[in-house]
Amino acid sequence: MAFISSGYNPDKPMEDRITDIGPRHYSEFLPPVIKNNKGKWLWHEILEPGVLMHKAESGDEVYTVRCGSPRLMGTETLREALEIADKHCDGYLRFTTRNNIEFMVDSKDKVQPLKDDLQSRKHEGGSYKFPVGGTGAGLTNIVHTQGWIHCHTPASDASGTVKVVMDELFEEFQQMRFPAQLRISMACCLNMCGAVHCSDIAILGYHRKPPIIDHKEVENLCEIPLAVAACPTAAIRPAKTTITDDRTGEEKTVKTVAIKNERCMFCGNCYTMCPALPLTDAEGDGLVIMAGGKVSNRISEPKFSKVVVAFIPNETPRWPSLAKCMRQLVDAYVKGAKKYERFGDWAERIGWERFFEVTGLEFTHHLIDDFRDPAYYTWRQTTNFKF
Amino acid sequence: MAFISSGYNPDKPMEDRITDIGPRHYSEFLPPVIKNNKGKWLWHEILEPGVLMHKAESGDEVYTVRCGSPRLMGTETLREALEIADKHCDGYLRFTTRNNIEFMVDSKDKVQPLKDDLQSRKHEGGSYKFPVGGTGAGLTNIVHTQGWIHCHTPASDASGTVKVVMDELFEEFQQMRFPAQLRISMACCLNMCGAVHCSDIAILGYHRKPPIIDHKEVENLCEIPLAVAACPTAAIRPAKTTITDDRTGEEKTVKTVAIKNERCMFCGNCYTMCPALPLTDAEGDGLVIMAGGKVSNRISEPKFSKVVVAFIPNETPRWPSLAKCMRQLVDAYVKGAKKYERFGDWAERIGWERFFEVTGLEFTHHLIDDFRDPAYYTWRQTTNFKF
Amino acid sequence: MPKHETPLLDQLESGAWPSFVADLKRQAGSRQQKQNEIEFQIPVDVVDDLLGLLELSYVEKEVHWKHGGIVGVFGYGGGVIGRYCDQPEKFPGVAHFHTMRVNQPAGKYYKTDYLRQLCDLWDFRGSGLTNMHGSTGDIVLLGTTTPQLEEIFYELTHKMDQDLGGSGSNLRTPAACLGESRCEWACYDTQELCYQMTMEYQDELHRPAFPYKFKFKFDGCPNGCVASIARADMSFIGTWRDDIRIDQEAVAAYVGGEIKPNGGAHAGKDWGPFDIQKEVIDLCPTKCMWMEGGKLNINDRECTRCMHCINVMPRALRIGNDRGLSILCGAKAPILDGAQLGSLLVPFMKVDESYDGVKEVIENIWDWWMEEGKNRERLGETMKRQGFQKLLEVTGIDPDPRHVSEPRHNPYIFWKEEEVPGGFERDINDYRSRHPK
Amino acid sequence: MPKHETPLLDQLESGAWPSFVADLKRQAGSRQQKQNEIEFQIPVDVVDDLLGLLELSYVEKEVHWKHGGIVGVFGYGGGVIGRYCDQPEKFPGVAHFHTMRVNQPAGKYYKTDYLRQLCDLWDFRGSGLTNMHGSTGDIVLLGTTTPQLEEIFYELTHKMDQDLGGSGSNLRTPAACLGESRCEWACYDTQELCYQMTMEYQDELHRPAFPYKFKFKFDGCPNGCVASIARADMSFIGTWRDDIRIDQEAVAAYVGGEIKPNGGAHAGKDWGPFDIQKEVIDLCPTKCMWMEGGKLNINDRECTRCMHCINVMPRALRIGNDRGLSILCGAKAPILDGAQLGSLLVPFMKVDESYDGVKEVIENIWDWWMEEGKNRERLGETMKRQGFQKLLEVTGIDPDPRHVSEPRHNPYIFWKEEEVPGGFERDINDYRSRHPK
Repeated sequence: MAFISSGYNPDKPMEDRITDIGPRHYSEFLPPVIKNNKGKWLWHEILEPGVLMHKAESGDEVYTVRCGSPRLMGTETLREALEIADKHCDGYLRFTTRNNIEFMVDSKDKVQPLKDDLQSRKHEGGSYKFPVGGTGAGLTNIVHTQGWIHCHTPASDASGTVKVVMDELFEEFQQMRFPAQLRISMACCLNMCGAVHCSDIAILGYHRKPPIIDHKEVENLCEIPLAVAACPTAAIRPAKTTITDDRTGEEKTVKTVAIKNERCMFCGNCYTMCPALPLTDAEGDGLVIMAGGKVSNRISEPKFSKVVVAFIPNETPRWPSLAKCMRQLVDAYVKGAKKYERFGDWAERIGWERFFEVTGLEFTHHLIDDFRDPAYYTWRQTTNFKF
Repeated sequence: MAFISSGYNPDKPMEDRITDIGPRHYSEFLPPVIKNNKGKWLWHEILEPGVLMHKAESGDEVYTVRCGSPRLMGTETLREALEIADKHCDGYLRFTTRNNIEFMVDSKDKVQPLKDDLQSRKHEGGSYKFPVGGTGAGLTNIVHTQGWIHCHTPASDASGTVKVVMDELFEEFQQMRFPAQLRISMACCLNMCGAVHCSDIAILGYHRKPPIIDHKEVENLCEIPLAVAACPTAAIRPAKTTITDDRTGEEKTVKTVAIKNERCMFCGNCYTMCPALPLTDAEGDGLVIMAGGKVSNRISEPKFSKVVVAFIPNETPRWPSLAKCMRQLVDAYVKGAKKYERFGDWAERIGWERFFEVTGLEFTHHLIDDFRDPAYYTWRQTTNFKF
Repeated sequence: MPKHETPLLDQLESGAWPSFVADLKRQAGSRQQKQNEIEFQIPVDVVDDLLGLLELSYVEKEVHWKHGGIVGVFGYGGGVIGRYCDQPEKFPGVAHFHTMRVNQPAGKYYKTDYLRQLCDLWDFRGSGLTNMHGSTGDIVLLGTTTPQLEEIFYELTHKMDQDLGGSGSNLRTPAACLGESRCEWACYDTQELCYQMTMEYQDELHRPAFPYKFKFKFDGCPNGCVASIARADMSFIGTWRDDIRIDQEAVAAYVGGEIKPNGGAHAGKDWGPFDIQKEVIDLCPTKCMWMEGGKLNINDRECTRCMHCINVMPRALRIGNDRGLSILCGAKAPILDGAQLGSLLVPFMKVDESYDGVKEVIENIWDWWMEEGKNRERLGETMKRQGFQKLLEVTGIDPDPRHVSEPRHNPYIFWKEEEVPGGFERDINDYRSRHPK
Repeated sequence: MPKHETPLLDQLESGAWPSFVADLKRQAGSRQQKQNEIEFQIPVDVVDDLLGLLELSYVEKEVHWKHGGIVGVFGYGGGVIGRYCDQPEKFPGVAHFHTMRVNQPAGKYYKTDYLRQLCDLWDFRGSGLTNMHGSTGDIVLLGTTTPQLEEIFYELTHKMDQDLGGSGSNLRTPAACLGESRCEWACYDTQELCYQMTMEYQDELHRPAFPYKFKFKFDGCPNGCVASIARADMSFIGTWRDDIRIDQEAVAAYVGGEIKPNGGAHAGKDWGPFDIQKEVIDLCPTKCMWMEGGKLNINDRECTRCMHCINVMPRALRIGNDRGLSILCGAKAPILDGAQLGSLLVPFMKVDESYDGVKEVIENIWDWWMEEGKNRERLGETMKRQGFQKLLEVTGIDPDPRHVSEPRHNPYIFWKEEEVPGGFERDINDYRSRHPK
């Protein structure tokens, strides 16, 4: 393949350079019915799973058909979505924060053909390309991170785990029979690019072994003081050790670090600062399940998800234990929660002792907080409990 | 005065020595009606303020008349109480955890004479000796510590502040017109012998100046490492300084400590370990008011009192600002709370923004938690607030 | 004629509440009066000087007591608090002013002859001033001199069959609510357990061997009248695990206004007619109650035994029959590391007469805390520093969701090497065989 | 015929949910197919090799990407994430596999011609793989080589009038909910404020000058659809301070069952007839609503605007007219010091077209954080370390009970010397004149 220049001249990088122009202004991309009624919407209704109608003061209506996407999408699939938008929506579409695609039309009669078109498109293996759903008191798309596809610190795959969970719960994406919306999120390590810590259910990639120290490389690849400072539990200290030089065979003393394994909680922050401290390990890595968080201020205040399963191994390719656990969580919630009750509000109402009973999950010592001073506030300081 | 021996022989301390015999067994002291019905009580009723009736399965009834005491009591007053017990109660009486005295009789007709007798007794200055009250949805006695009477670390007086507050609210001790019981407690320093941190209202003696370092004495009076270790904020470090010897006038270098004033939060723990670091100061010392705590598990869980007034000066002898503040707190509570609602439950229901409005107290930066990691959990992480 | 002018303190004689100043003056006067009758073993004017010293504090707004020196009785490390005045020349009567703690009988019931004997002893060998009682629970005898300490102890033990309480880094004098003696809600015999544990651990109470103070308190029910959950290193709080006993006739009587709610506690104000829905059912924290056909129903399985309904209708609702106690650990005041409420360790335990179950928990905790606790570290602080898991480990108690108000929200789990397949030791060359640099 | 066998990944092609494996294979096939049409500027088999590499991870259960080196476009310190495979011999197509972040338009609306242009560019100069969108909000272009970075940037800016987003210790690409464009609950124009702040702080977005990453997110109302309160260092959340507008006829229609509650969100299950008492009034967290004479009443003064009633009855209840926003600070994920939700700093602020009020708060916070923040310390951590008081001080905002969920329960107040009469310096000799040793 021959290099084809865009016009950029590497010898004169500043020539014609355009910088700091920011994004395109959103108003260029608003469908006319949206643009005309901006700030003048009266109310909305979900007509059926995946289909919303918004009513404007002007009397205008916009119908939105929402469908799922795997987030990781090639241009082929994206172009197919664009075709659909051209065919049905005058060339407009939008994406949601949770990686759904929304196709909007300005009259009701355009909804069914659009919906039929979307639902009809499938990959060869049988999966939908654009499943309609993700609205109301149901399951919407799982937000997630990169996982083994593109990240250097993941403890699990993101796309794979999400696919498995969405397959398991797929019906719920196209239904609205939950007590309230259920937001599942997946992050492939504690860095949580996806900030999953306030989700109804969070799936979190998670290491369980302290870093391997690549003594030969620490000095070359890392600033040792930064690696030491990176540890939130002060488990790392500077050290020296003797290694055998690969080429010469000679013994030499090198600067490196030492790690107190019993103080390590596997956050991987040292690895972020120092590539000579890899954590990944087939047996050590896996998933934590957290539950009961939310970001909305509705009825109760936003809250963090709590760790309810300390470890699920990376059972590639279809993570059956993960799928089973998600099913247990969702079934218990659907069975027990009241209308409008979010997952965490339900768990708190019935009490965590009841939560572990009805979900069938095991309560282990790992679930008791022991991280710093605030841990105390999660212990039970009352005699009020259920037998 | 001549020394009169008890029989103890200081030269032979082990001779006839009796140790580790513990307290007298409580059963020796139970009035017959109590002893006979122990573990067989059916129910109770407060007949009027200060008077309780307990009904036993046997049909027996015991009538209790409760009255206040200043806790600090001479044998003269105590003997007067014993006389009353002999006269009305067959020689039995008891004390409550909150320093009330309880006189019990076994039939209803004995109540009124007992009550009249108690109420009739006054000190020359006009104060009651045995005011009847302290029951039900009213104010009961204030538990407190020693203060200037007997403690070496107090930041205020206990007996005096309590007297002033009980005078201000005296009517409520003899009434039951509060939404729920109101437990006020007083501790004369942060050591809180009285553990006031879970009271409806807590009055807390409180220093505001770092210790004075008596360089001449540190080395003599203190183990410097213990003083250093005593500081919860690591504000103290070992140091050396030059002093002039009182007798010889010579300069000499002594071991002492240095204190980072900006890290000191005046807890006085160093003084407890090292008498050469006194904190007490007329302008610095005073009171903190905390509110909204409780120990009962009823309806809501036990909870800590919160700091609602950062400082009230030691206005001896009658602390008018303290009395005014207590009045504001109690009036707002009585006006706003629902039946059965404890002080803290009320404050939480209306919201702290409303609490400061209806009490007329000022919200200052001192009331925002900044002590260690858990402080974060007391900031407001929601958009749910009242204007 | 008082020895010292006390114009500030005098202002505390007025007002309705019992005046401690009036009390002190009465006591001072009585000592002056009786000085020819009684051969007082400490200065006659001890109380006068106390008033003078206190007046000085009211003027200067500063305390005038020095750090106590180490005083006590032979063989004991607790029970006496040394106290010295920093103005002994001006106030010689309180130059020494030590406190003695006398271990109160559980429930604080007394016969007058016992207390009169104590008064006689204390008038004779001390200031005559007392606290009935101190915060921890003891009878506090306030103010005597060093030479009197052994004498008082001798008389207490020989004549009154009565021991001192605890102070310092000891087990502190245990205290109990009045329990079964006069309360229908006591779920176990608090007085007896308090007495038994006090006797069992006399050595710990009198001879400091702990990192810091340690408190037991015994509450008969979750109302917590002795405040154990706020201030005891180990709180024993009564509870039950079967059903609340309902007397439907009495329920009807409450509903019909025949019985005053809450034992008459709200009688001083007109709160309107009793509304069982509003005042009981709607306030139930677990919403496990409802009325049906004029009858009150409780789903006891969902009840957390907060006591509200029972408190409101004591004649209709009674605690269950299968009773026992919960054990909570670690409560303490703010010094040093911040305040703690007790954390639930044992959700339920039956109390049998051997007390073996209770003692096992206590001793396992002590073994650990005495080994691991730092100087002046309360149990709660050791728990915070080493983690609740450690407390479970040393007591052999299985983790249970009842141990938490909520599971951890941070995923920072400290896995142990033996829990992770393959362990923690890995070979960098093996790793590099799959992941070249 | 695929380049690599992927038996494990193949198992992810079945199932109803859109298969990313199917998508990758489709993309791989398309590149093979079009290699004669398009002069791909990065390896044709980039996606094949990605599949092969991912299969290896599925077999070994370990990641095969190395730490990214520092790559980027001239003059920018963000927008590109370097990524290299640790098995470049086996999978040369992904030896380089850098990501580019393209700053999405606010609200994520698009015209197809724009996206098609982007597809063309990315097919030509990259892998053709995207995330629509990344977690922060950007369009993520996944996988290209170092030589292509400047070319892509040149084409983006010159042909598409489109800039890159942020990464590293920069302002990260701001994101907004769709706001007024299609939501009746937007209390301010989230898209416009997002755009304006993005433009105002282009320098901060592209040139790292911060201790660590910094995120703005703009939510139109307390429902928080863009989750700002959980993940933005500064969250701008719409609210109002006057009364909820009530249409009593519509209330009656809800009560009468003519309109489905909650916008029809619960239509998939029979929850029984709508009960306004149970579903709205009883669930109100402040209990400030009641029915009277068939009309719904709200004591708006006690309302905390949680949105529940409005969510349930969007045709009857509408947000107030006096609108603005709250600002919360410090939200972040667990790394490093534990997760935080945003803490309320500005309860209410009107949004005017100068945006001066918003900018003043932002810049005061940045000035402080850039001065005091440690390396890799998020704003929330600096707040925790220096205290909320410090945040008030640097922003000149008065303390307000709305800043706390509750006042401190520890009495450990750090008084400043200037707040205490007489200051901190005292003379020991003066002290000893009152308190002899």
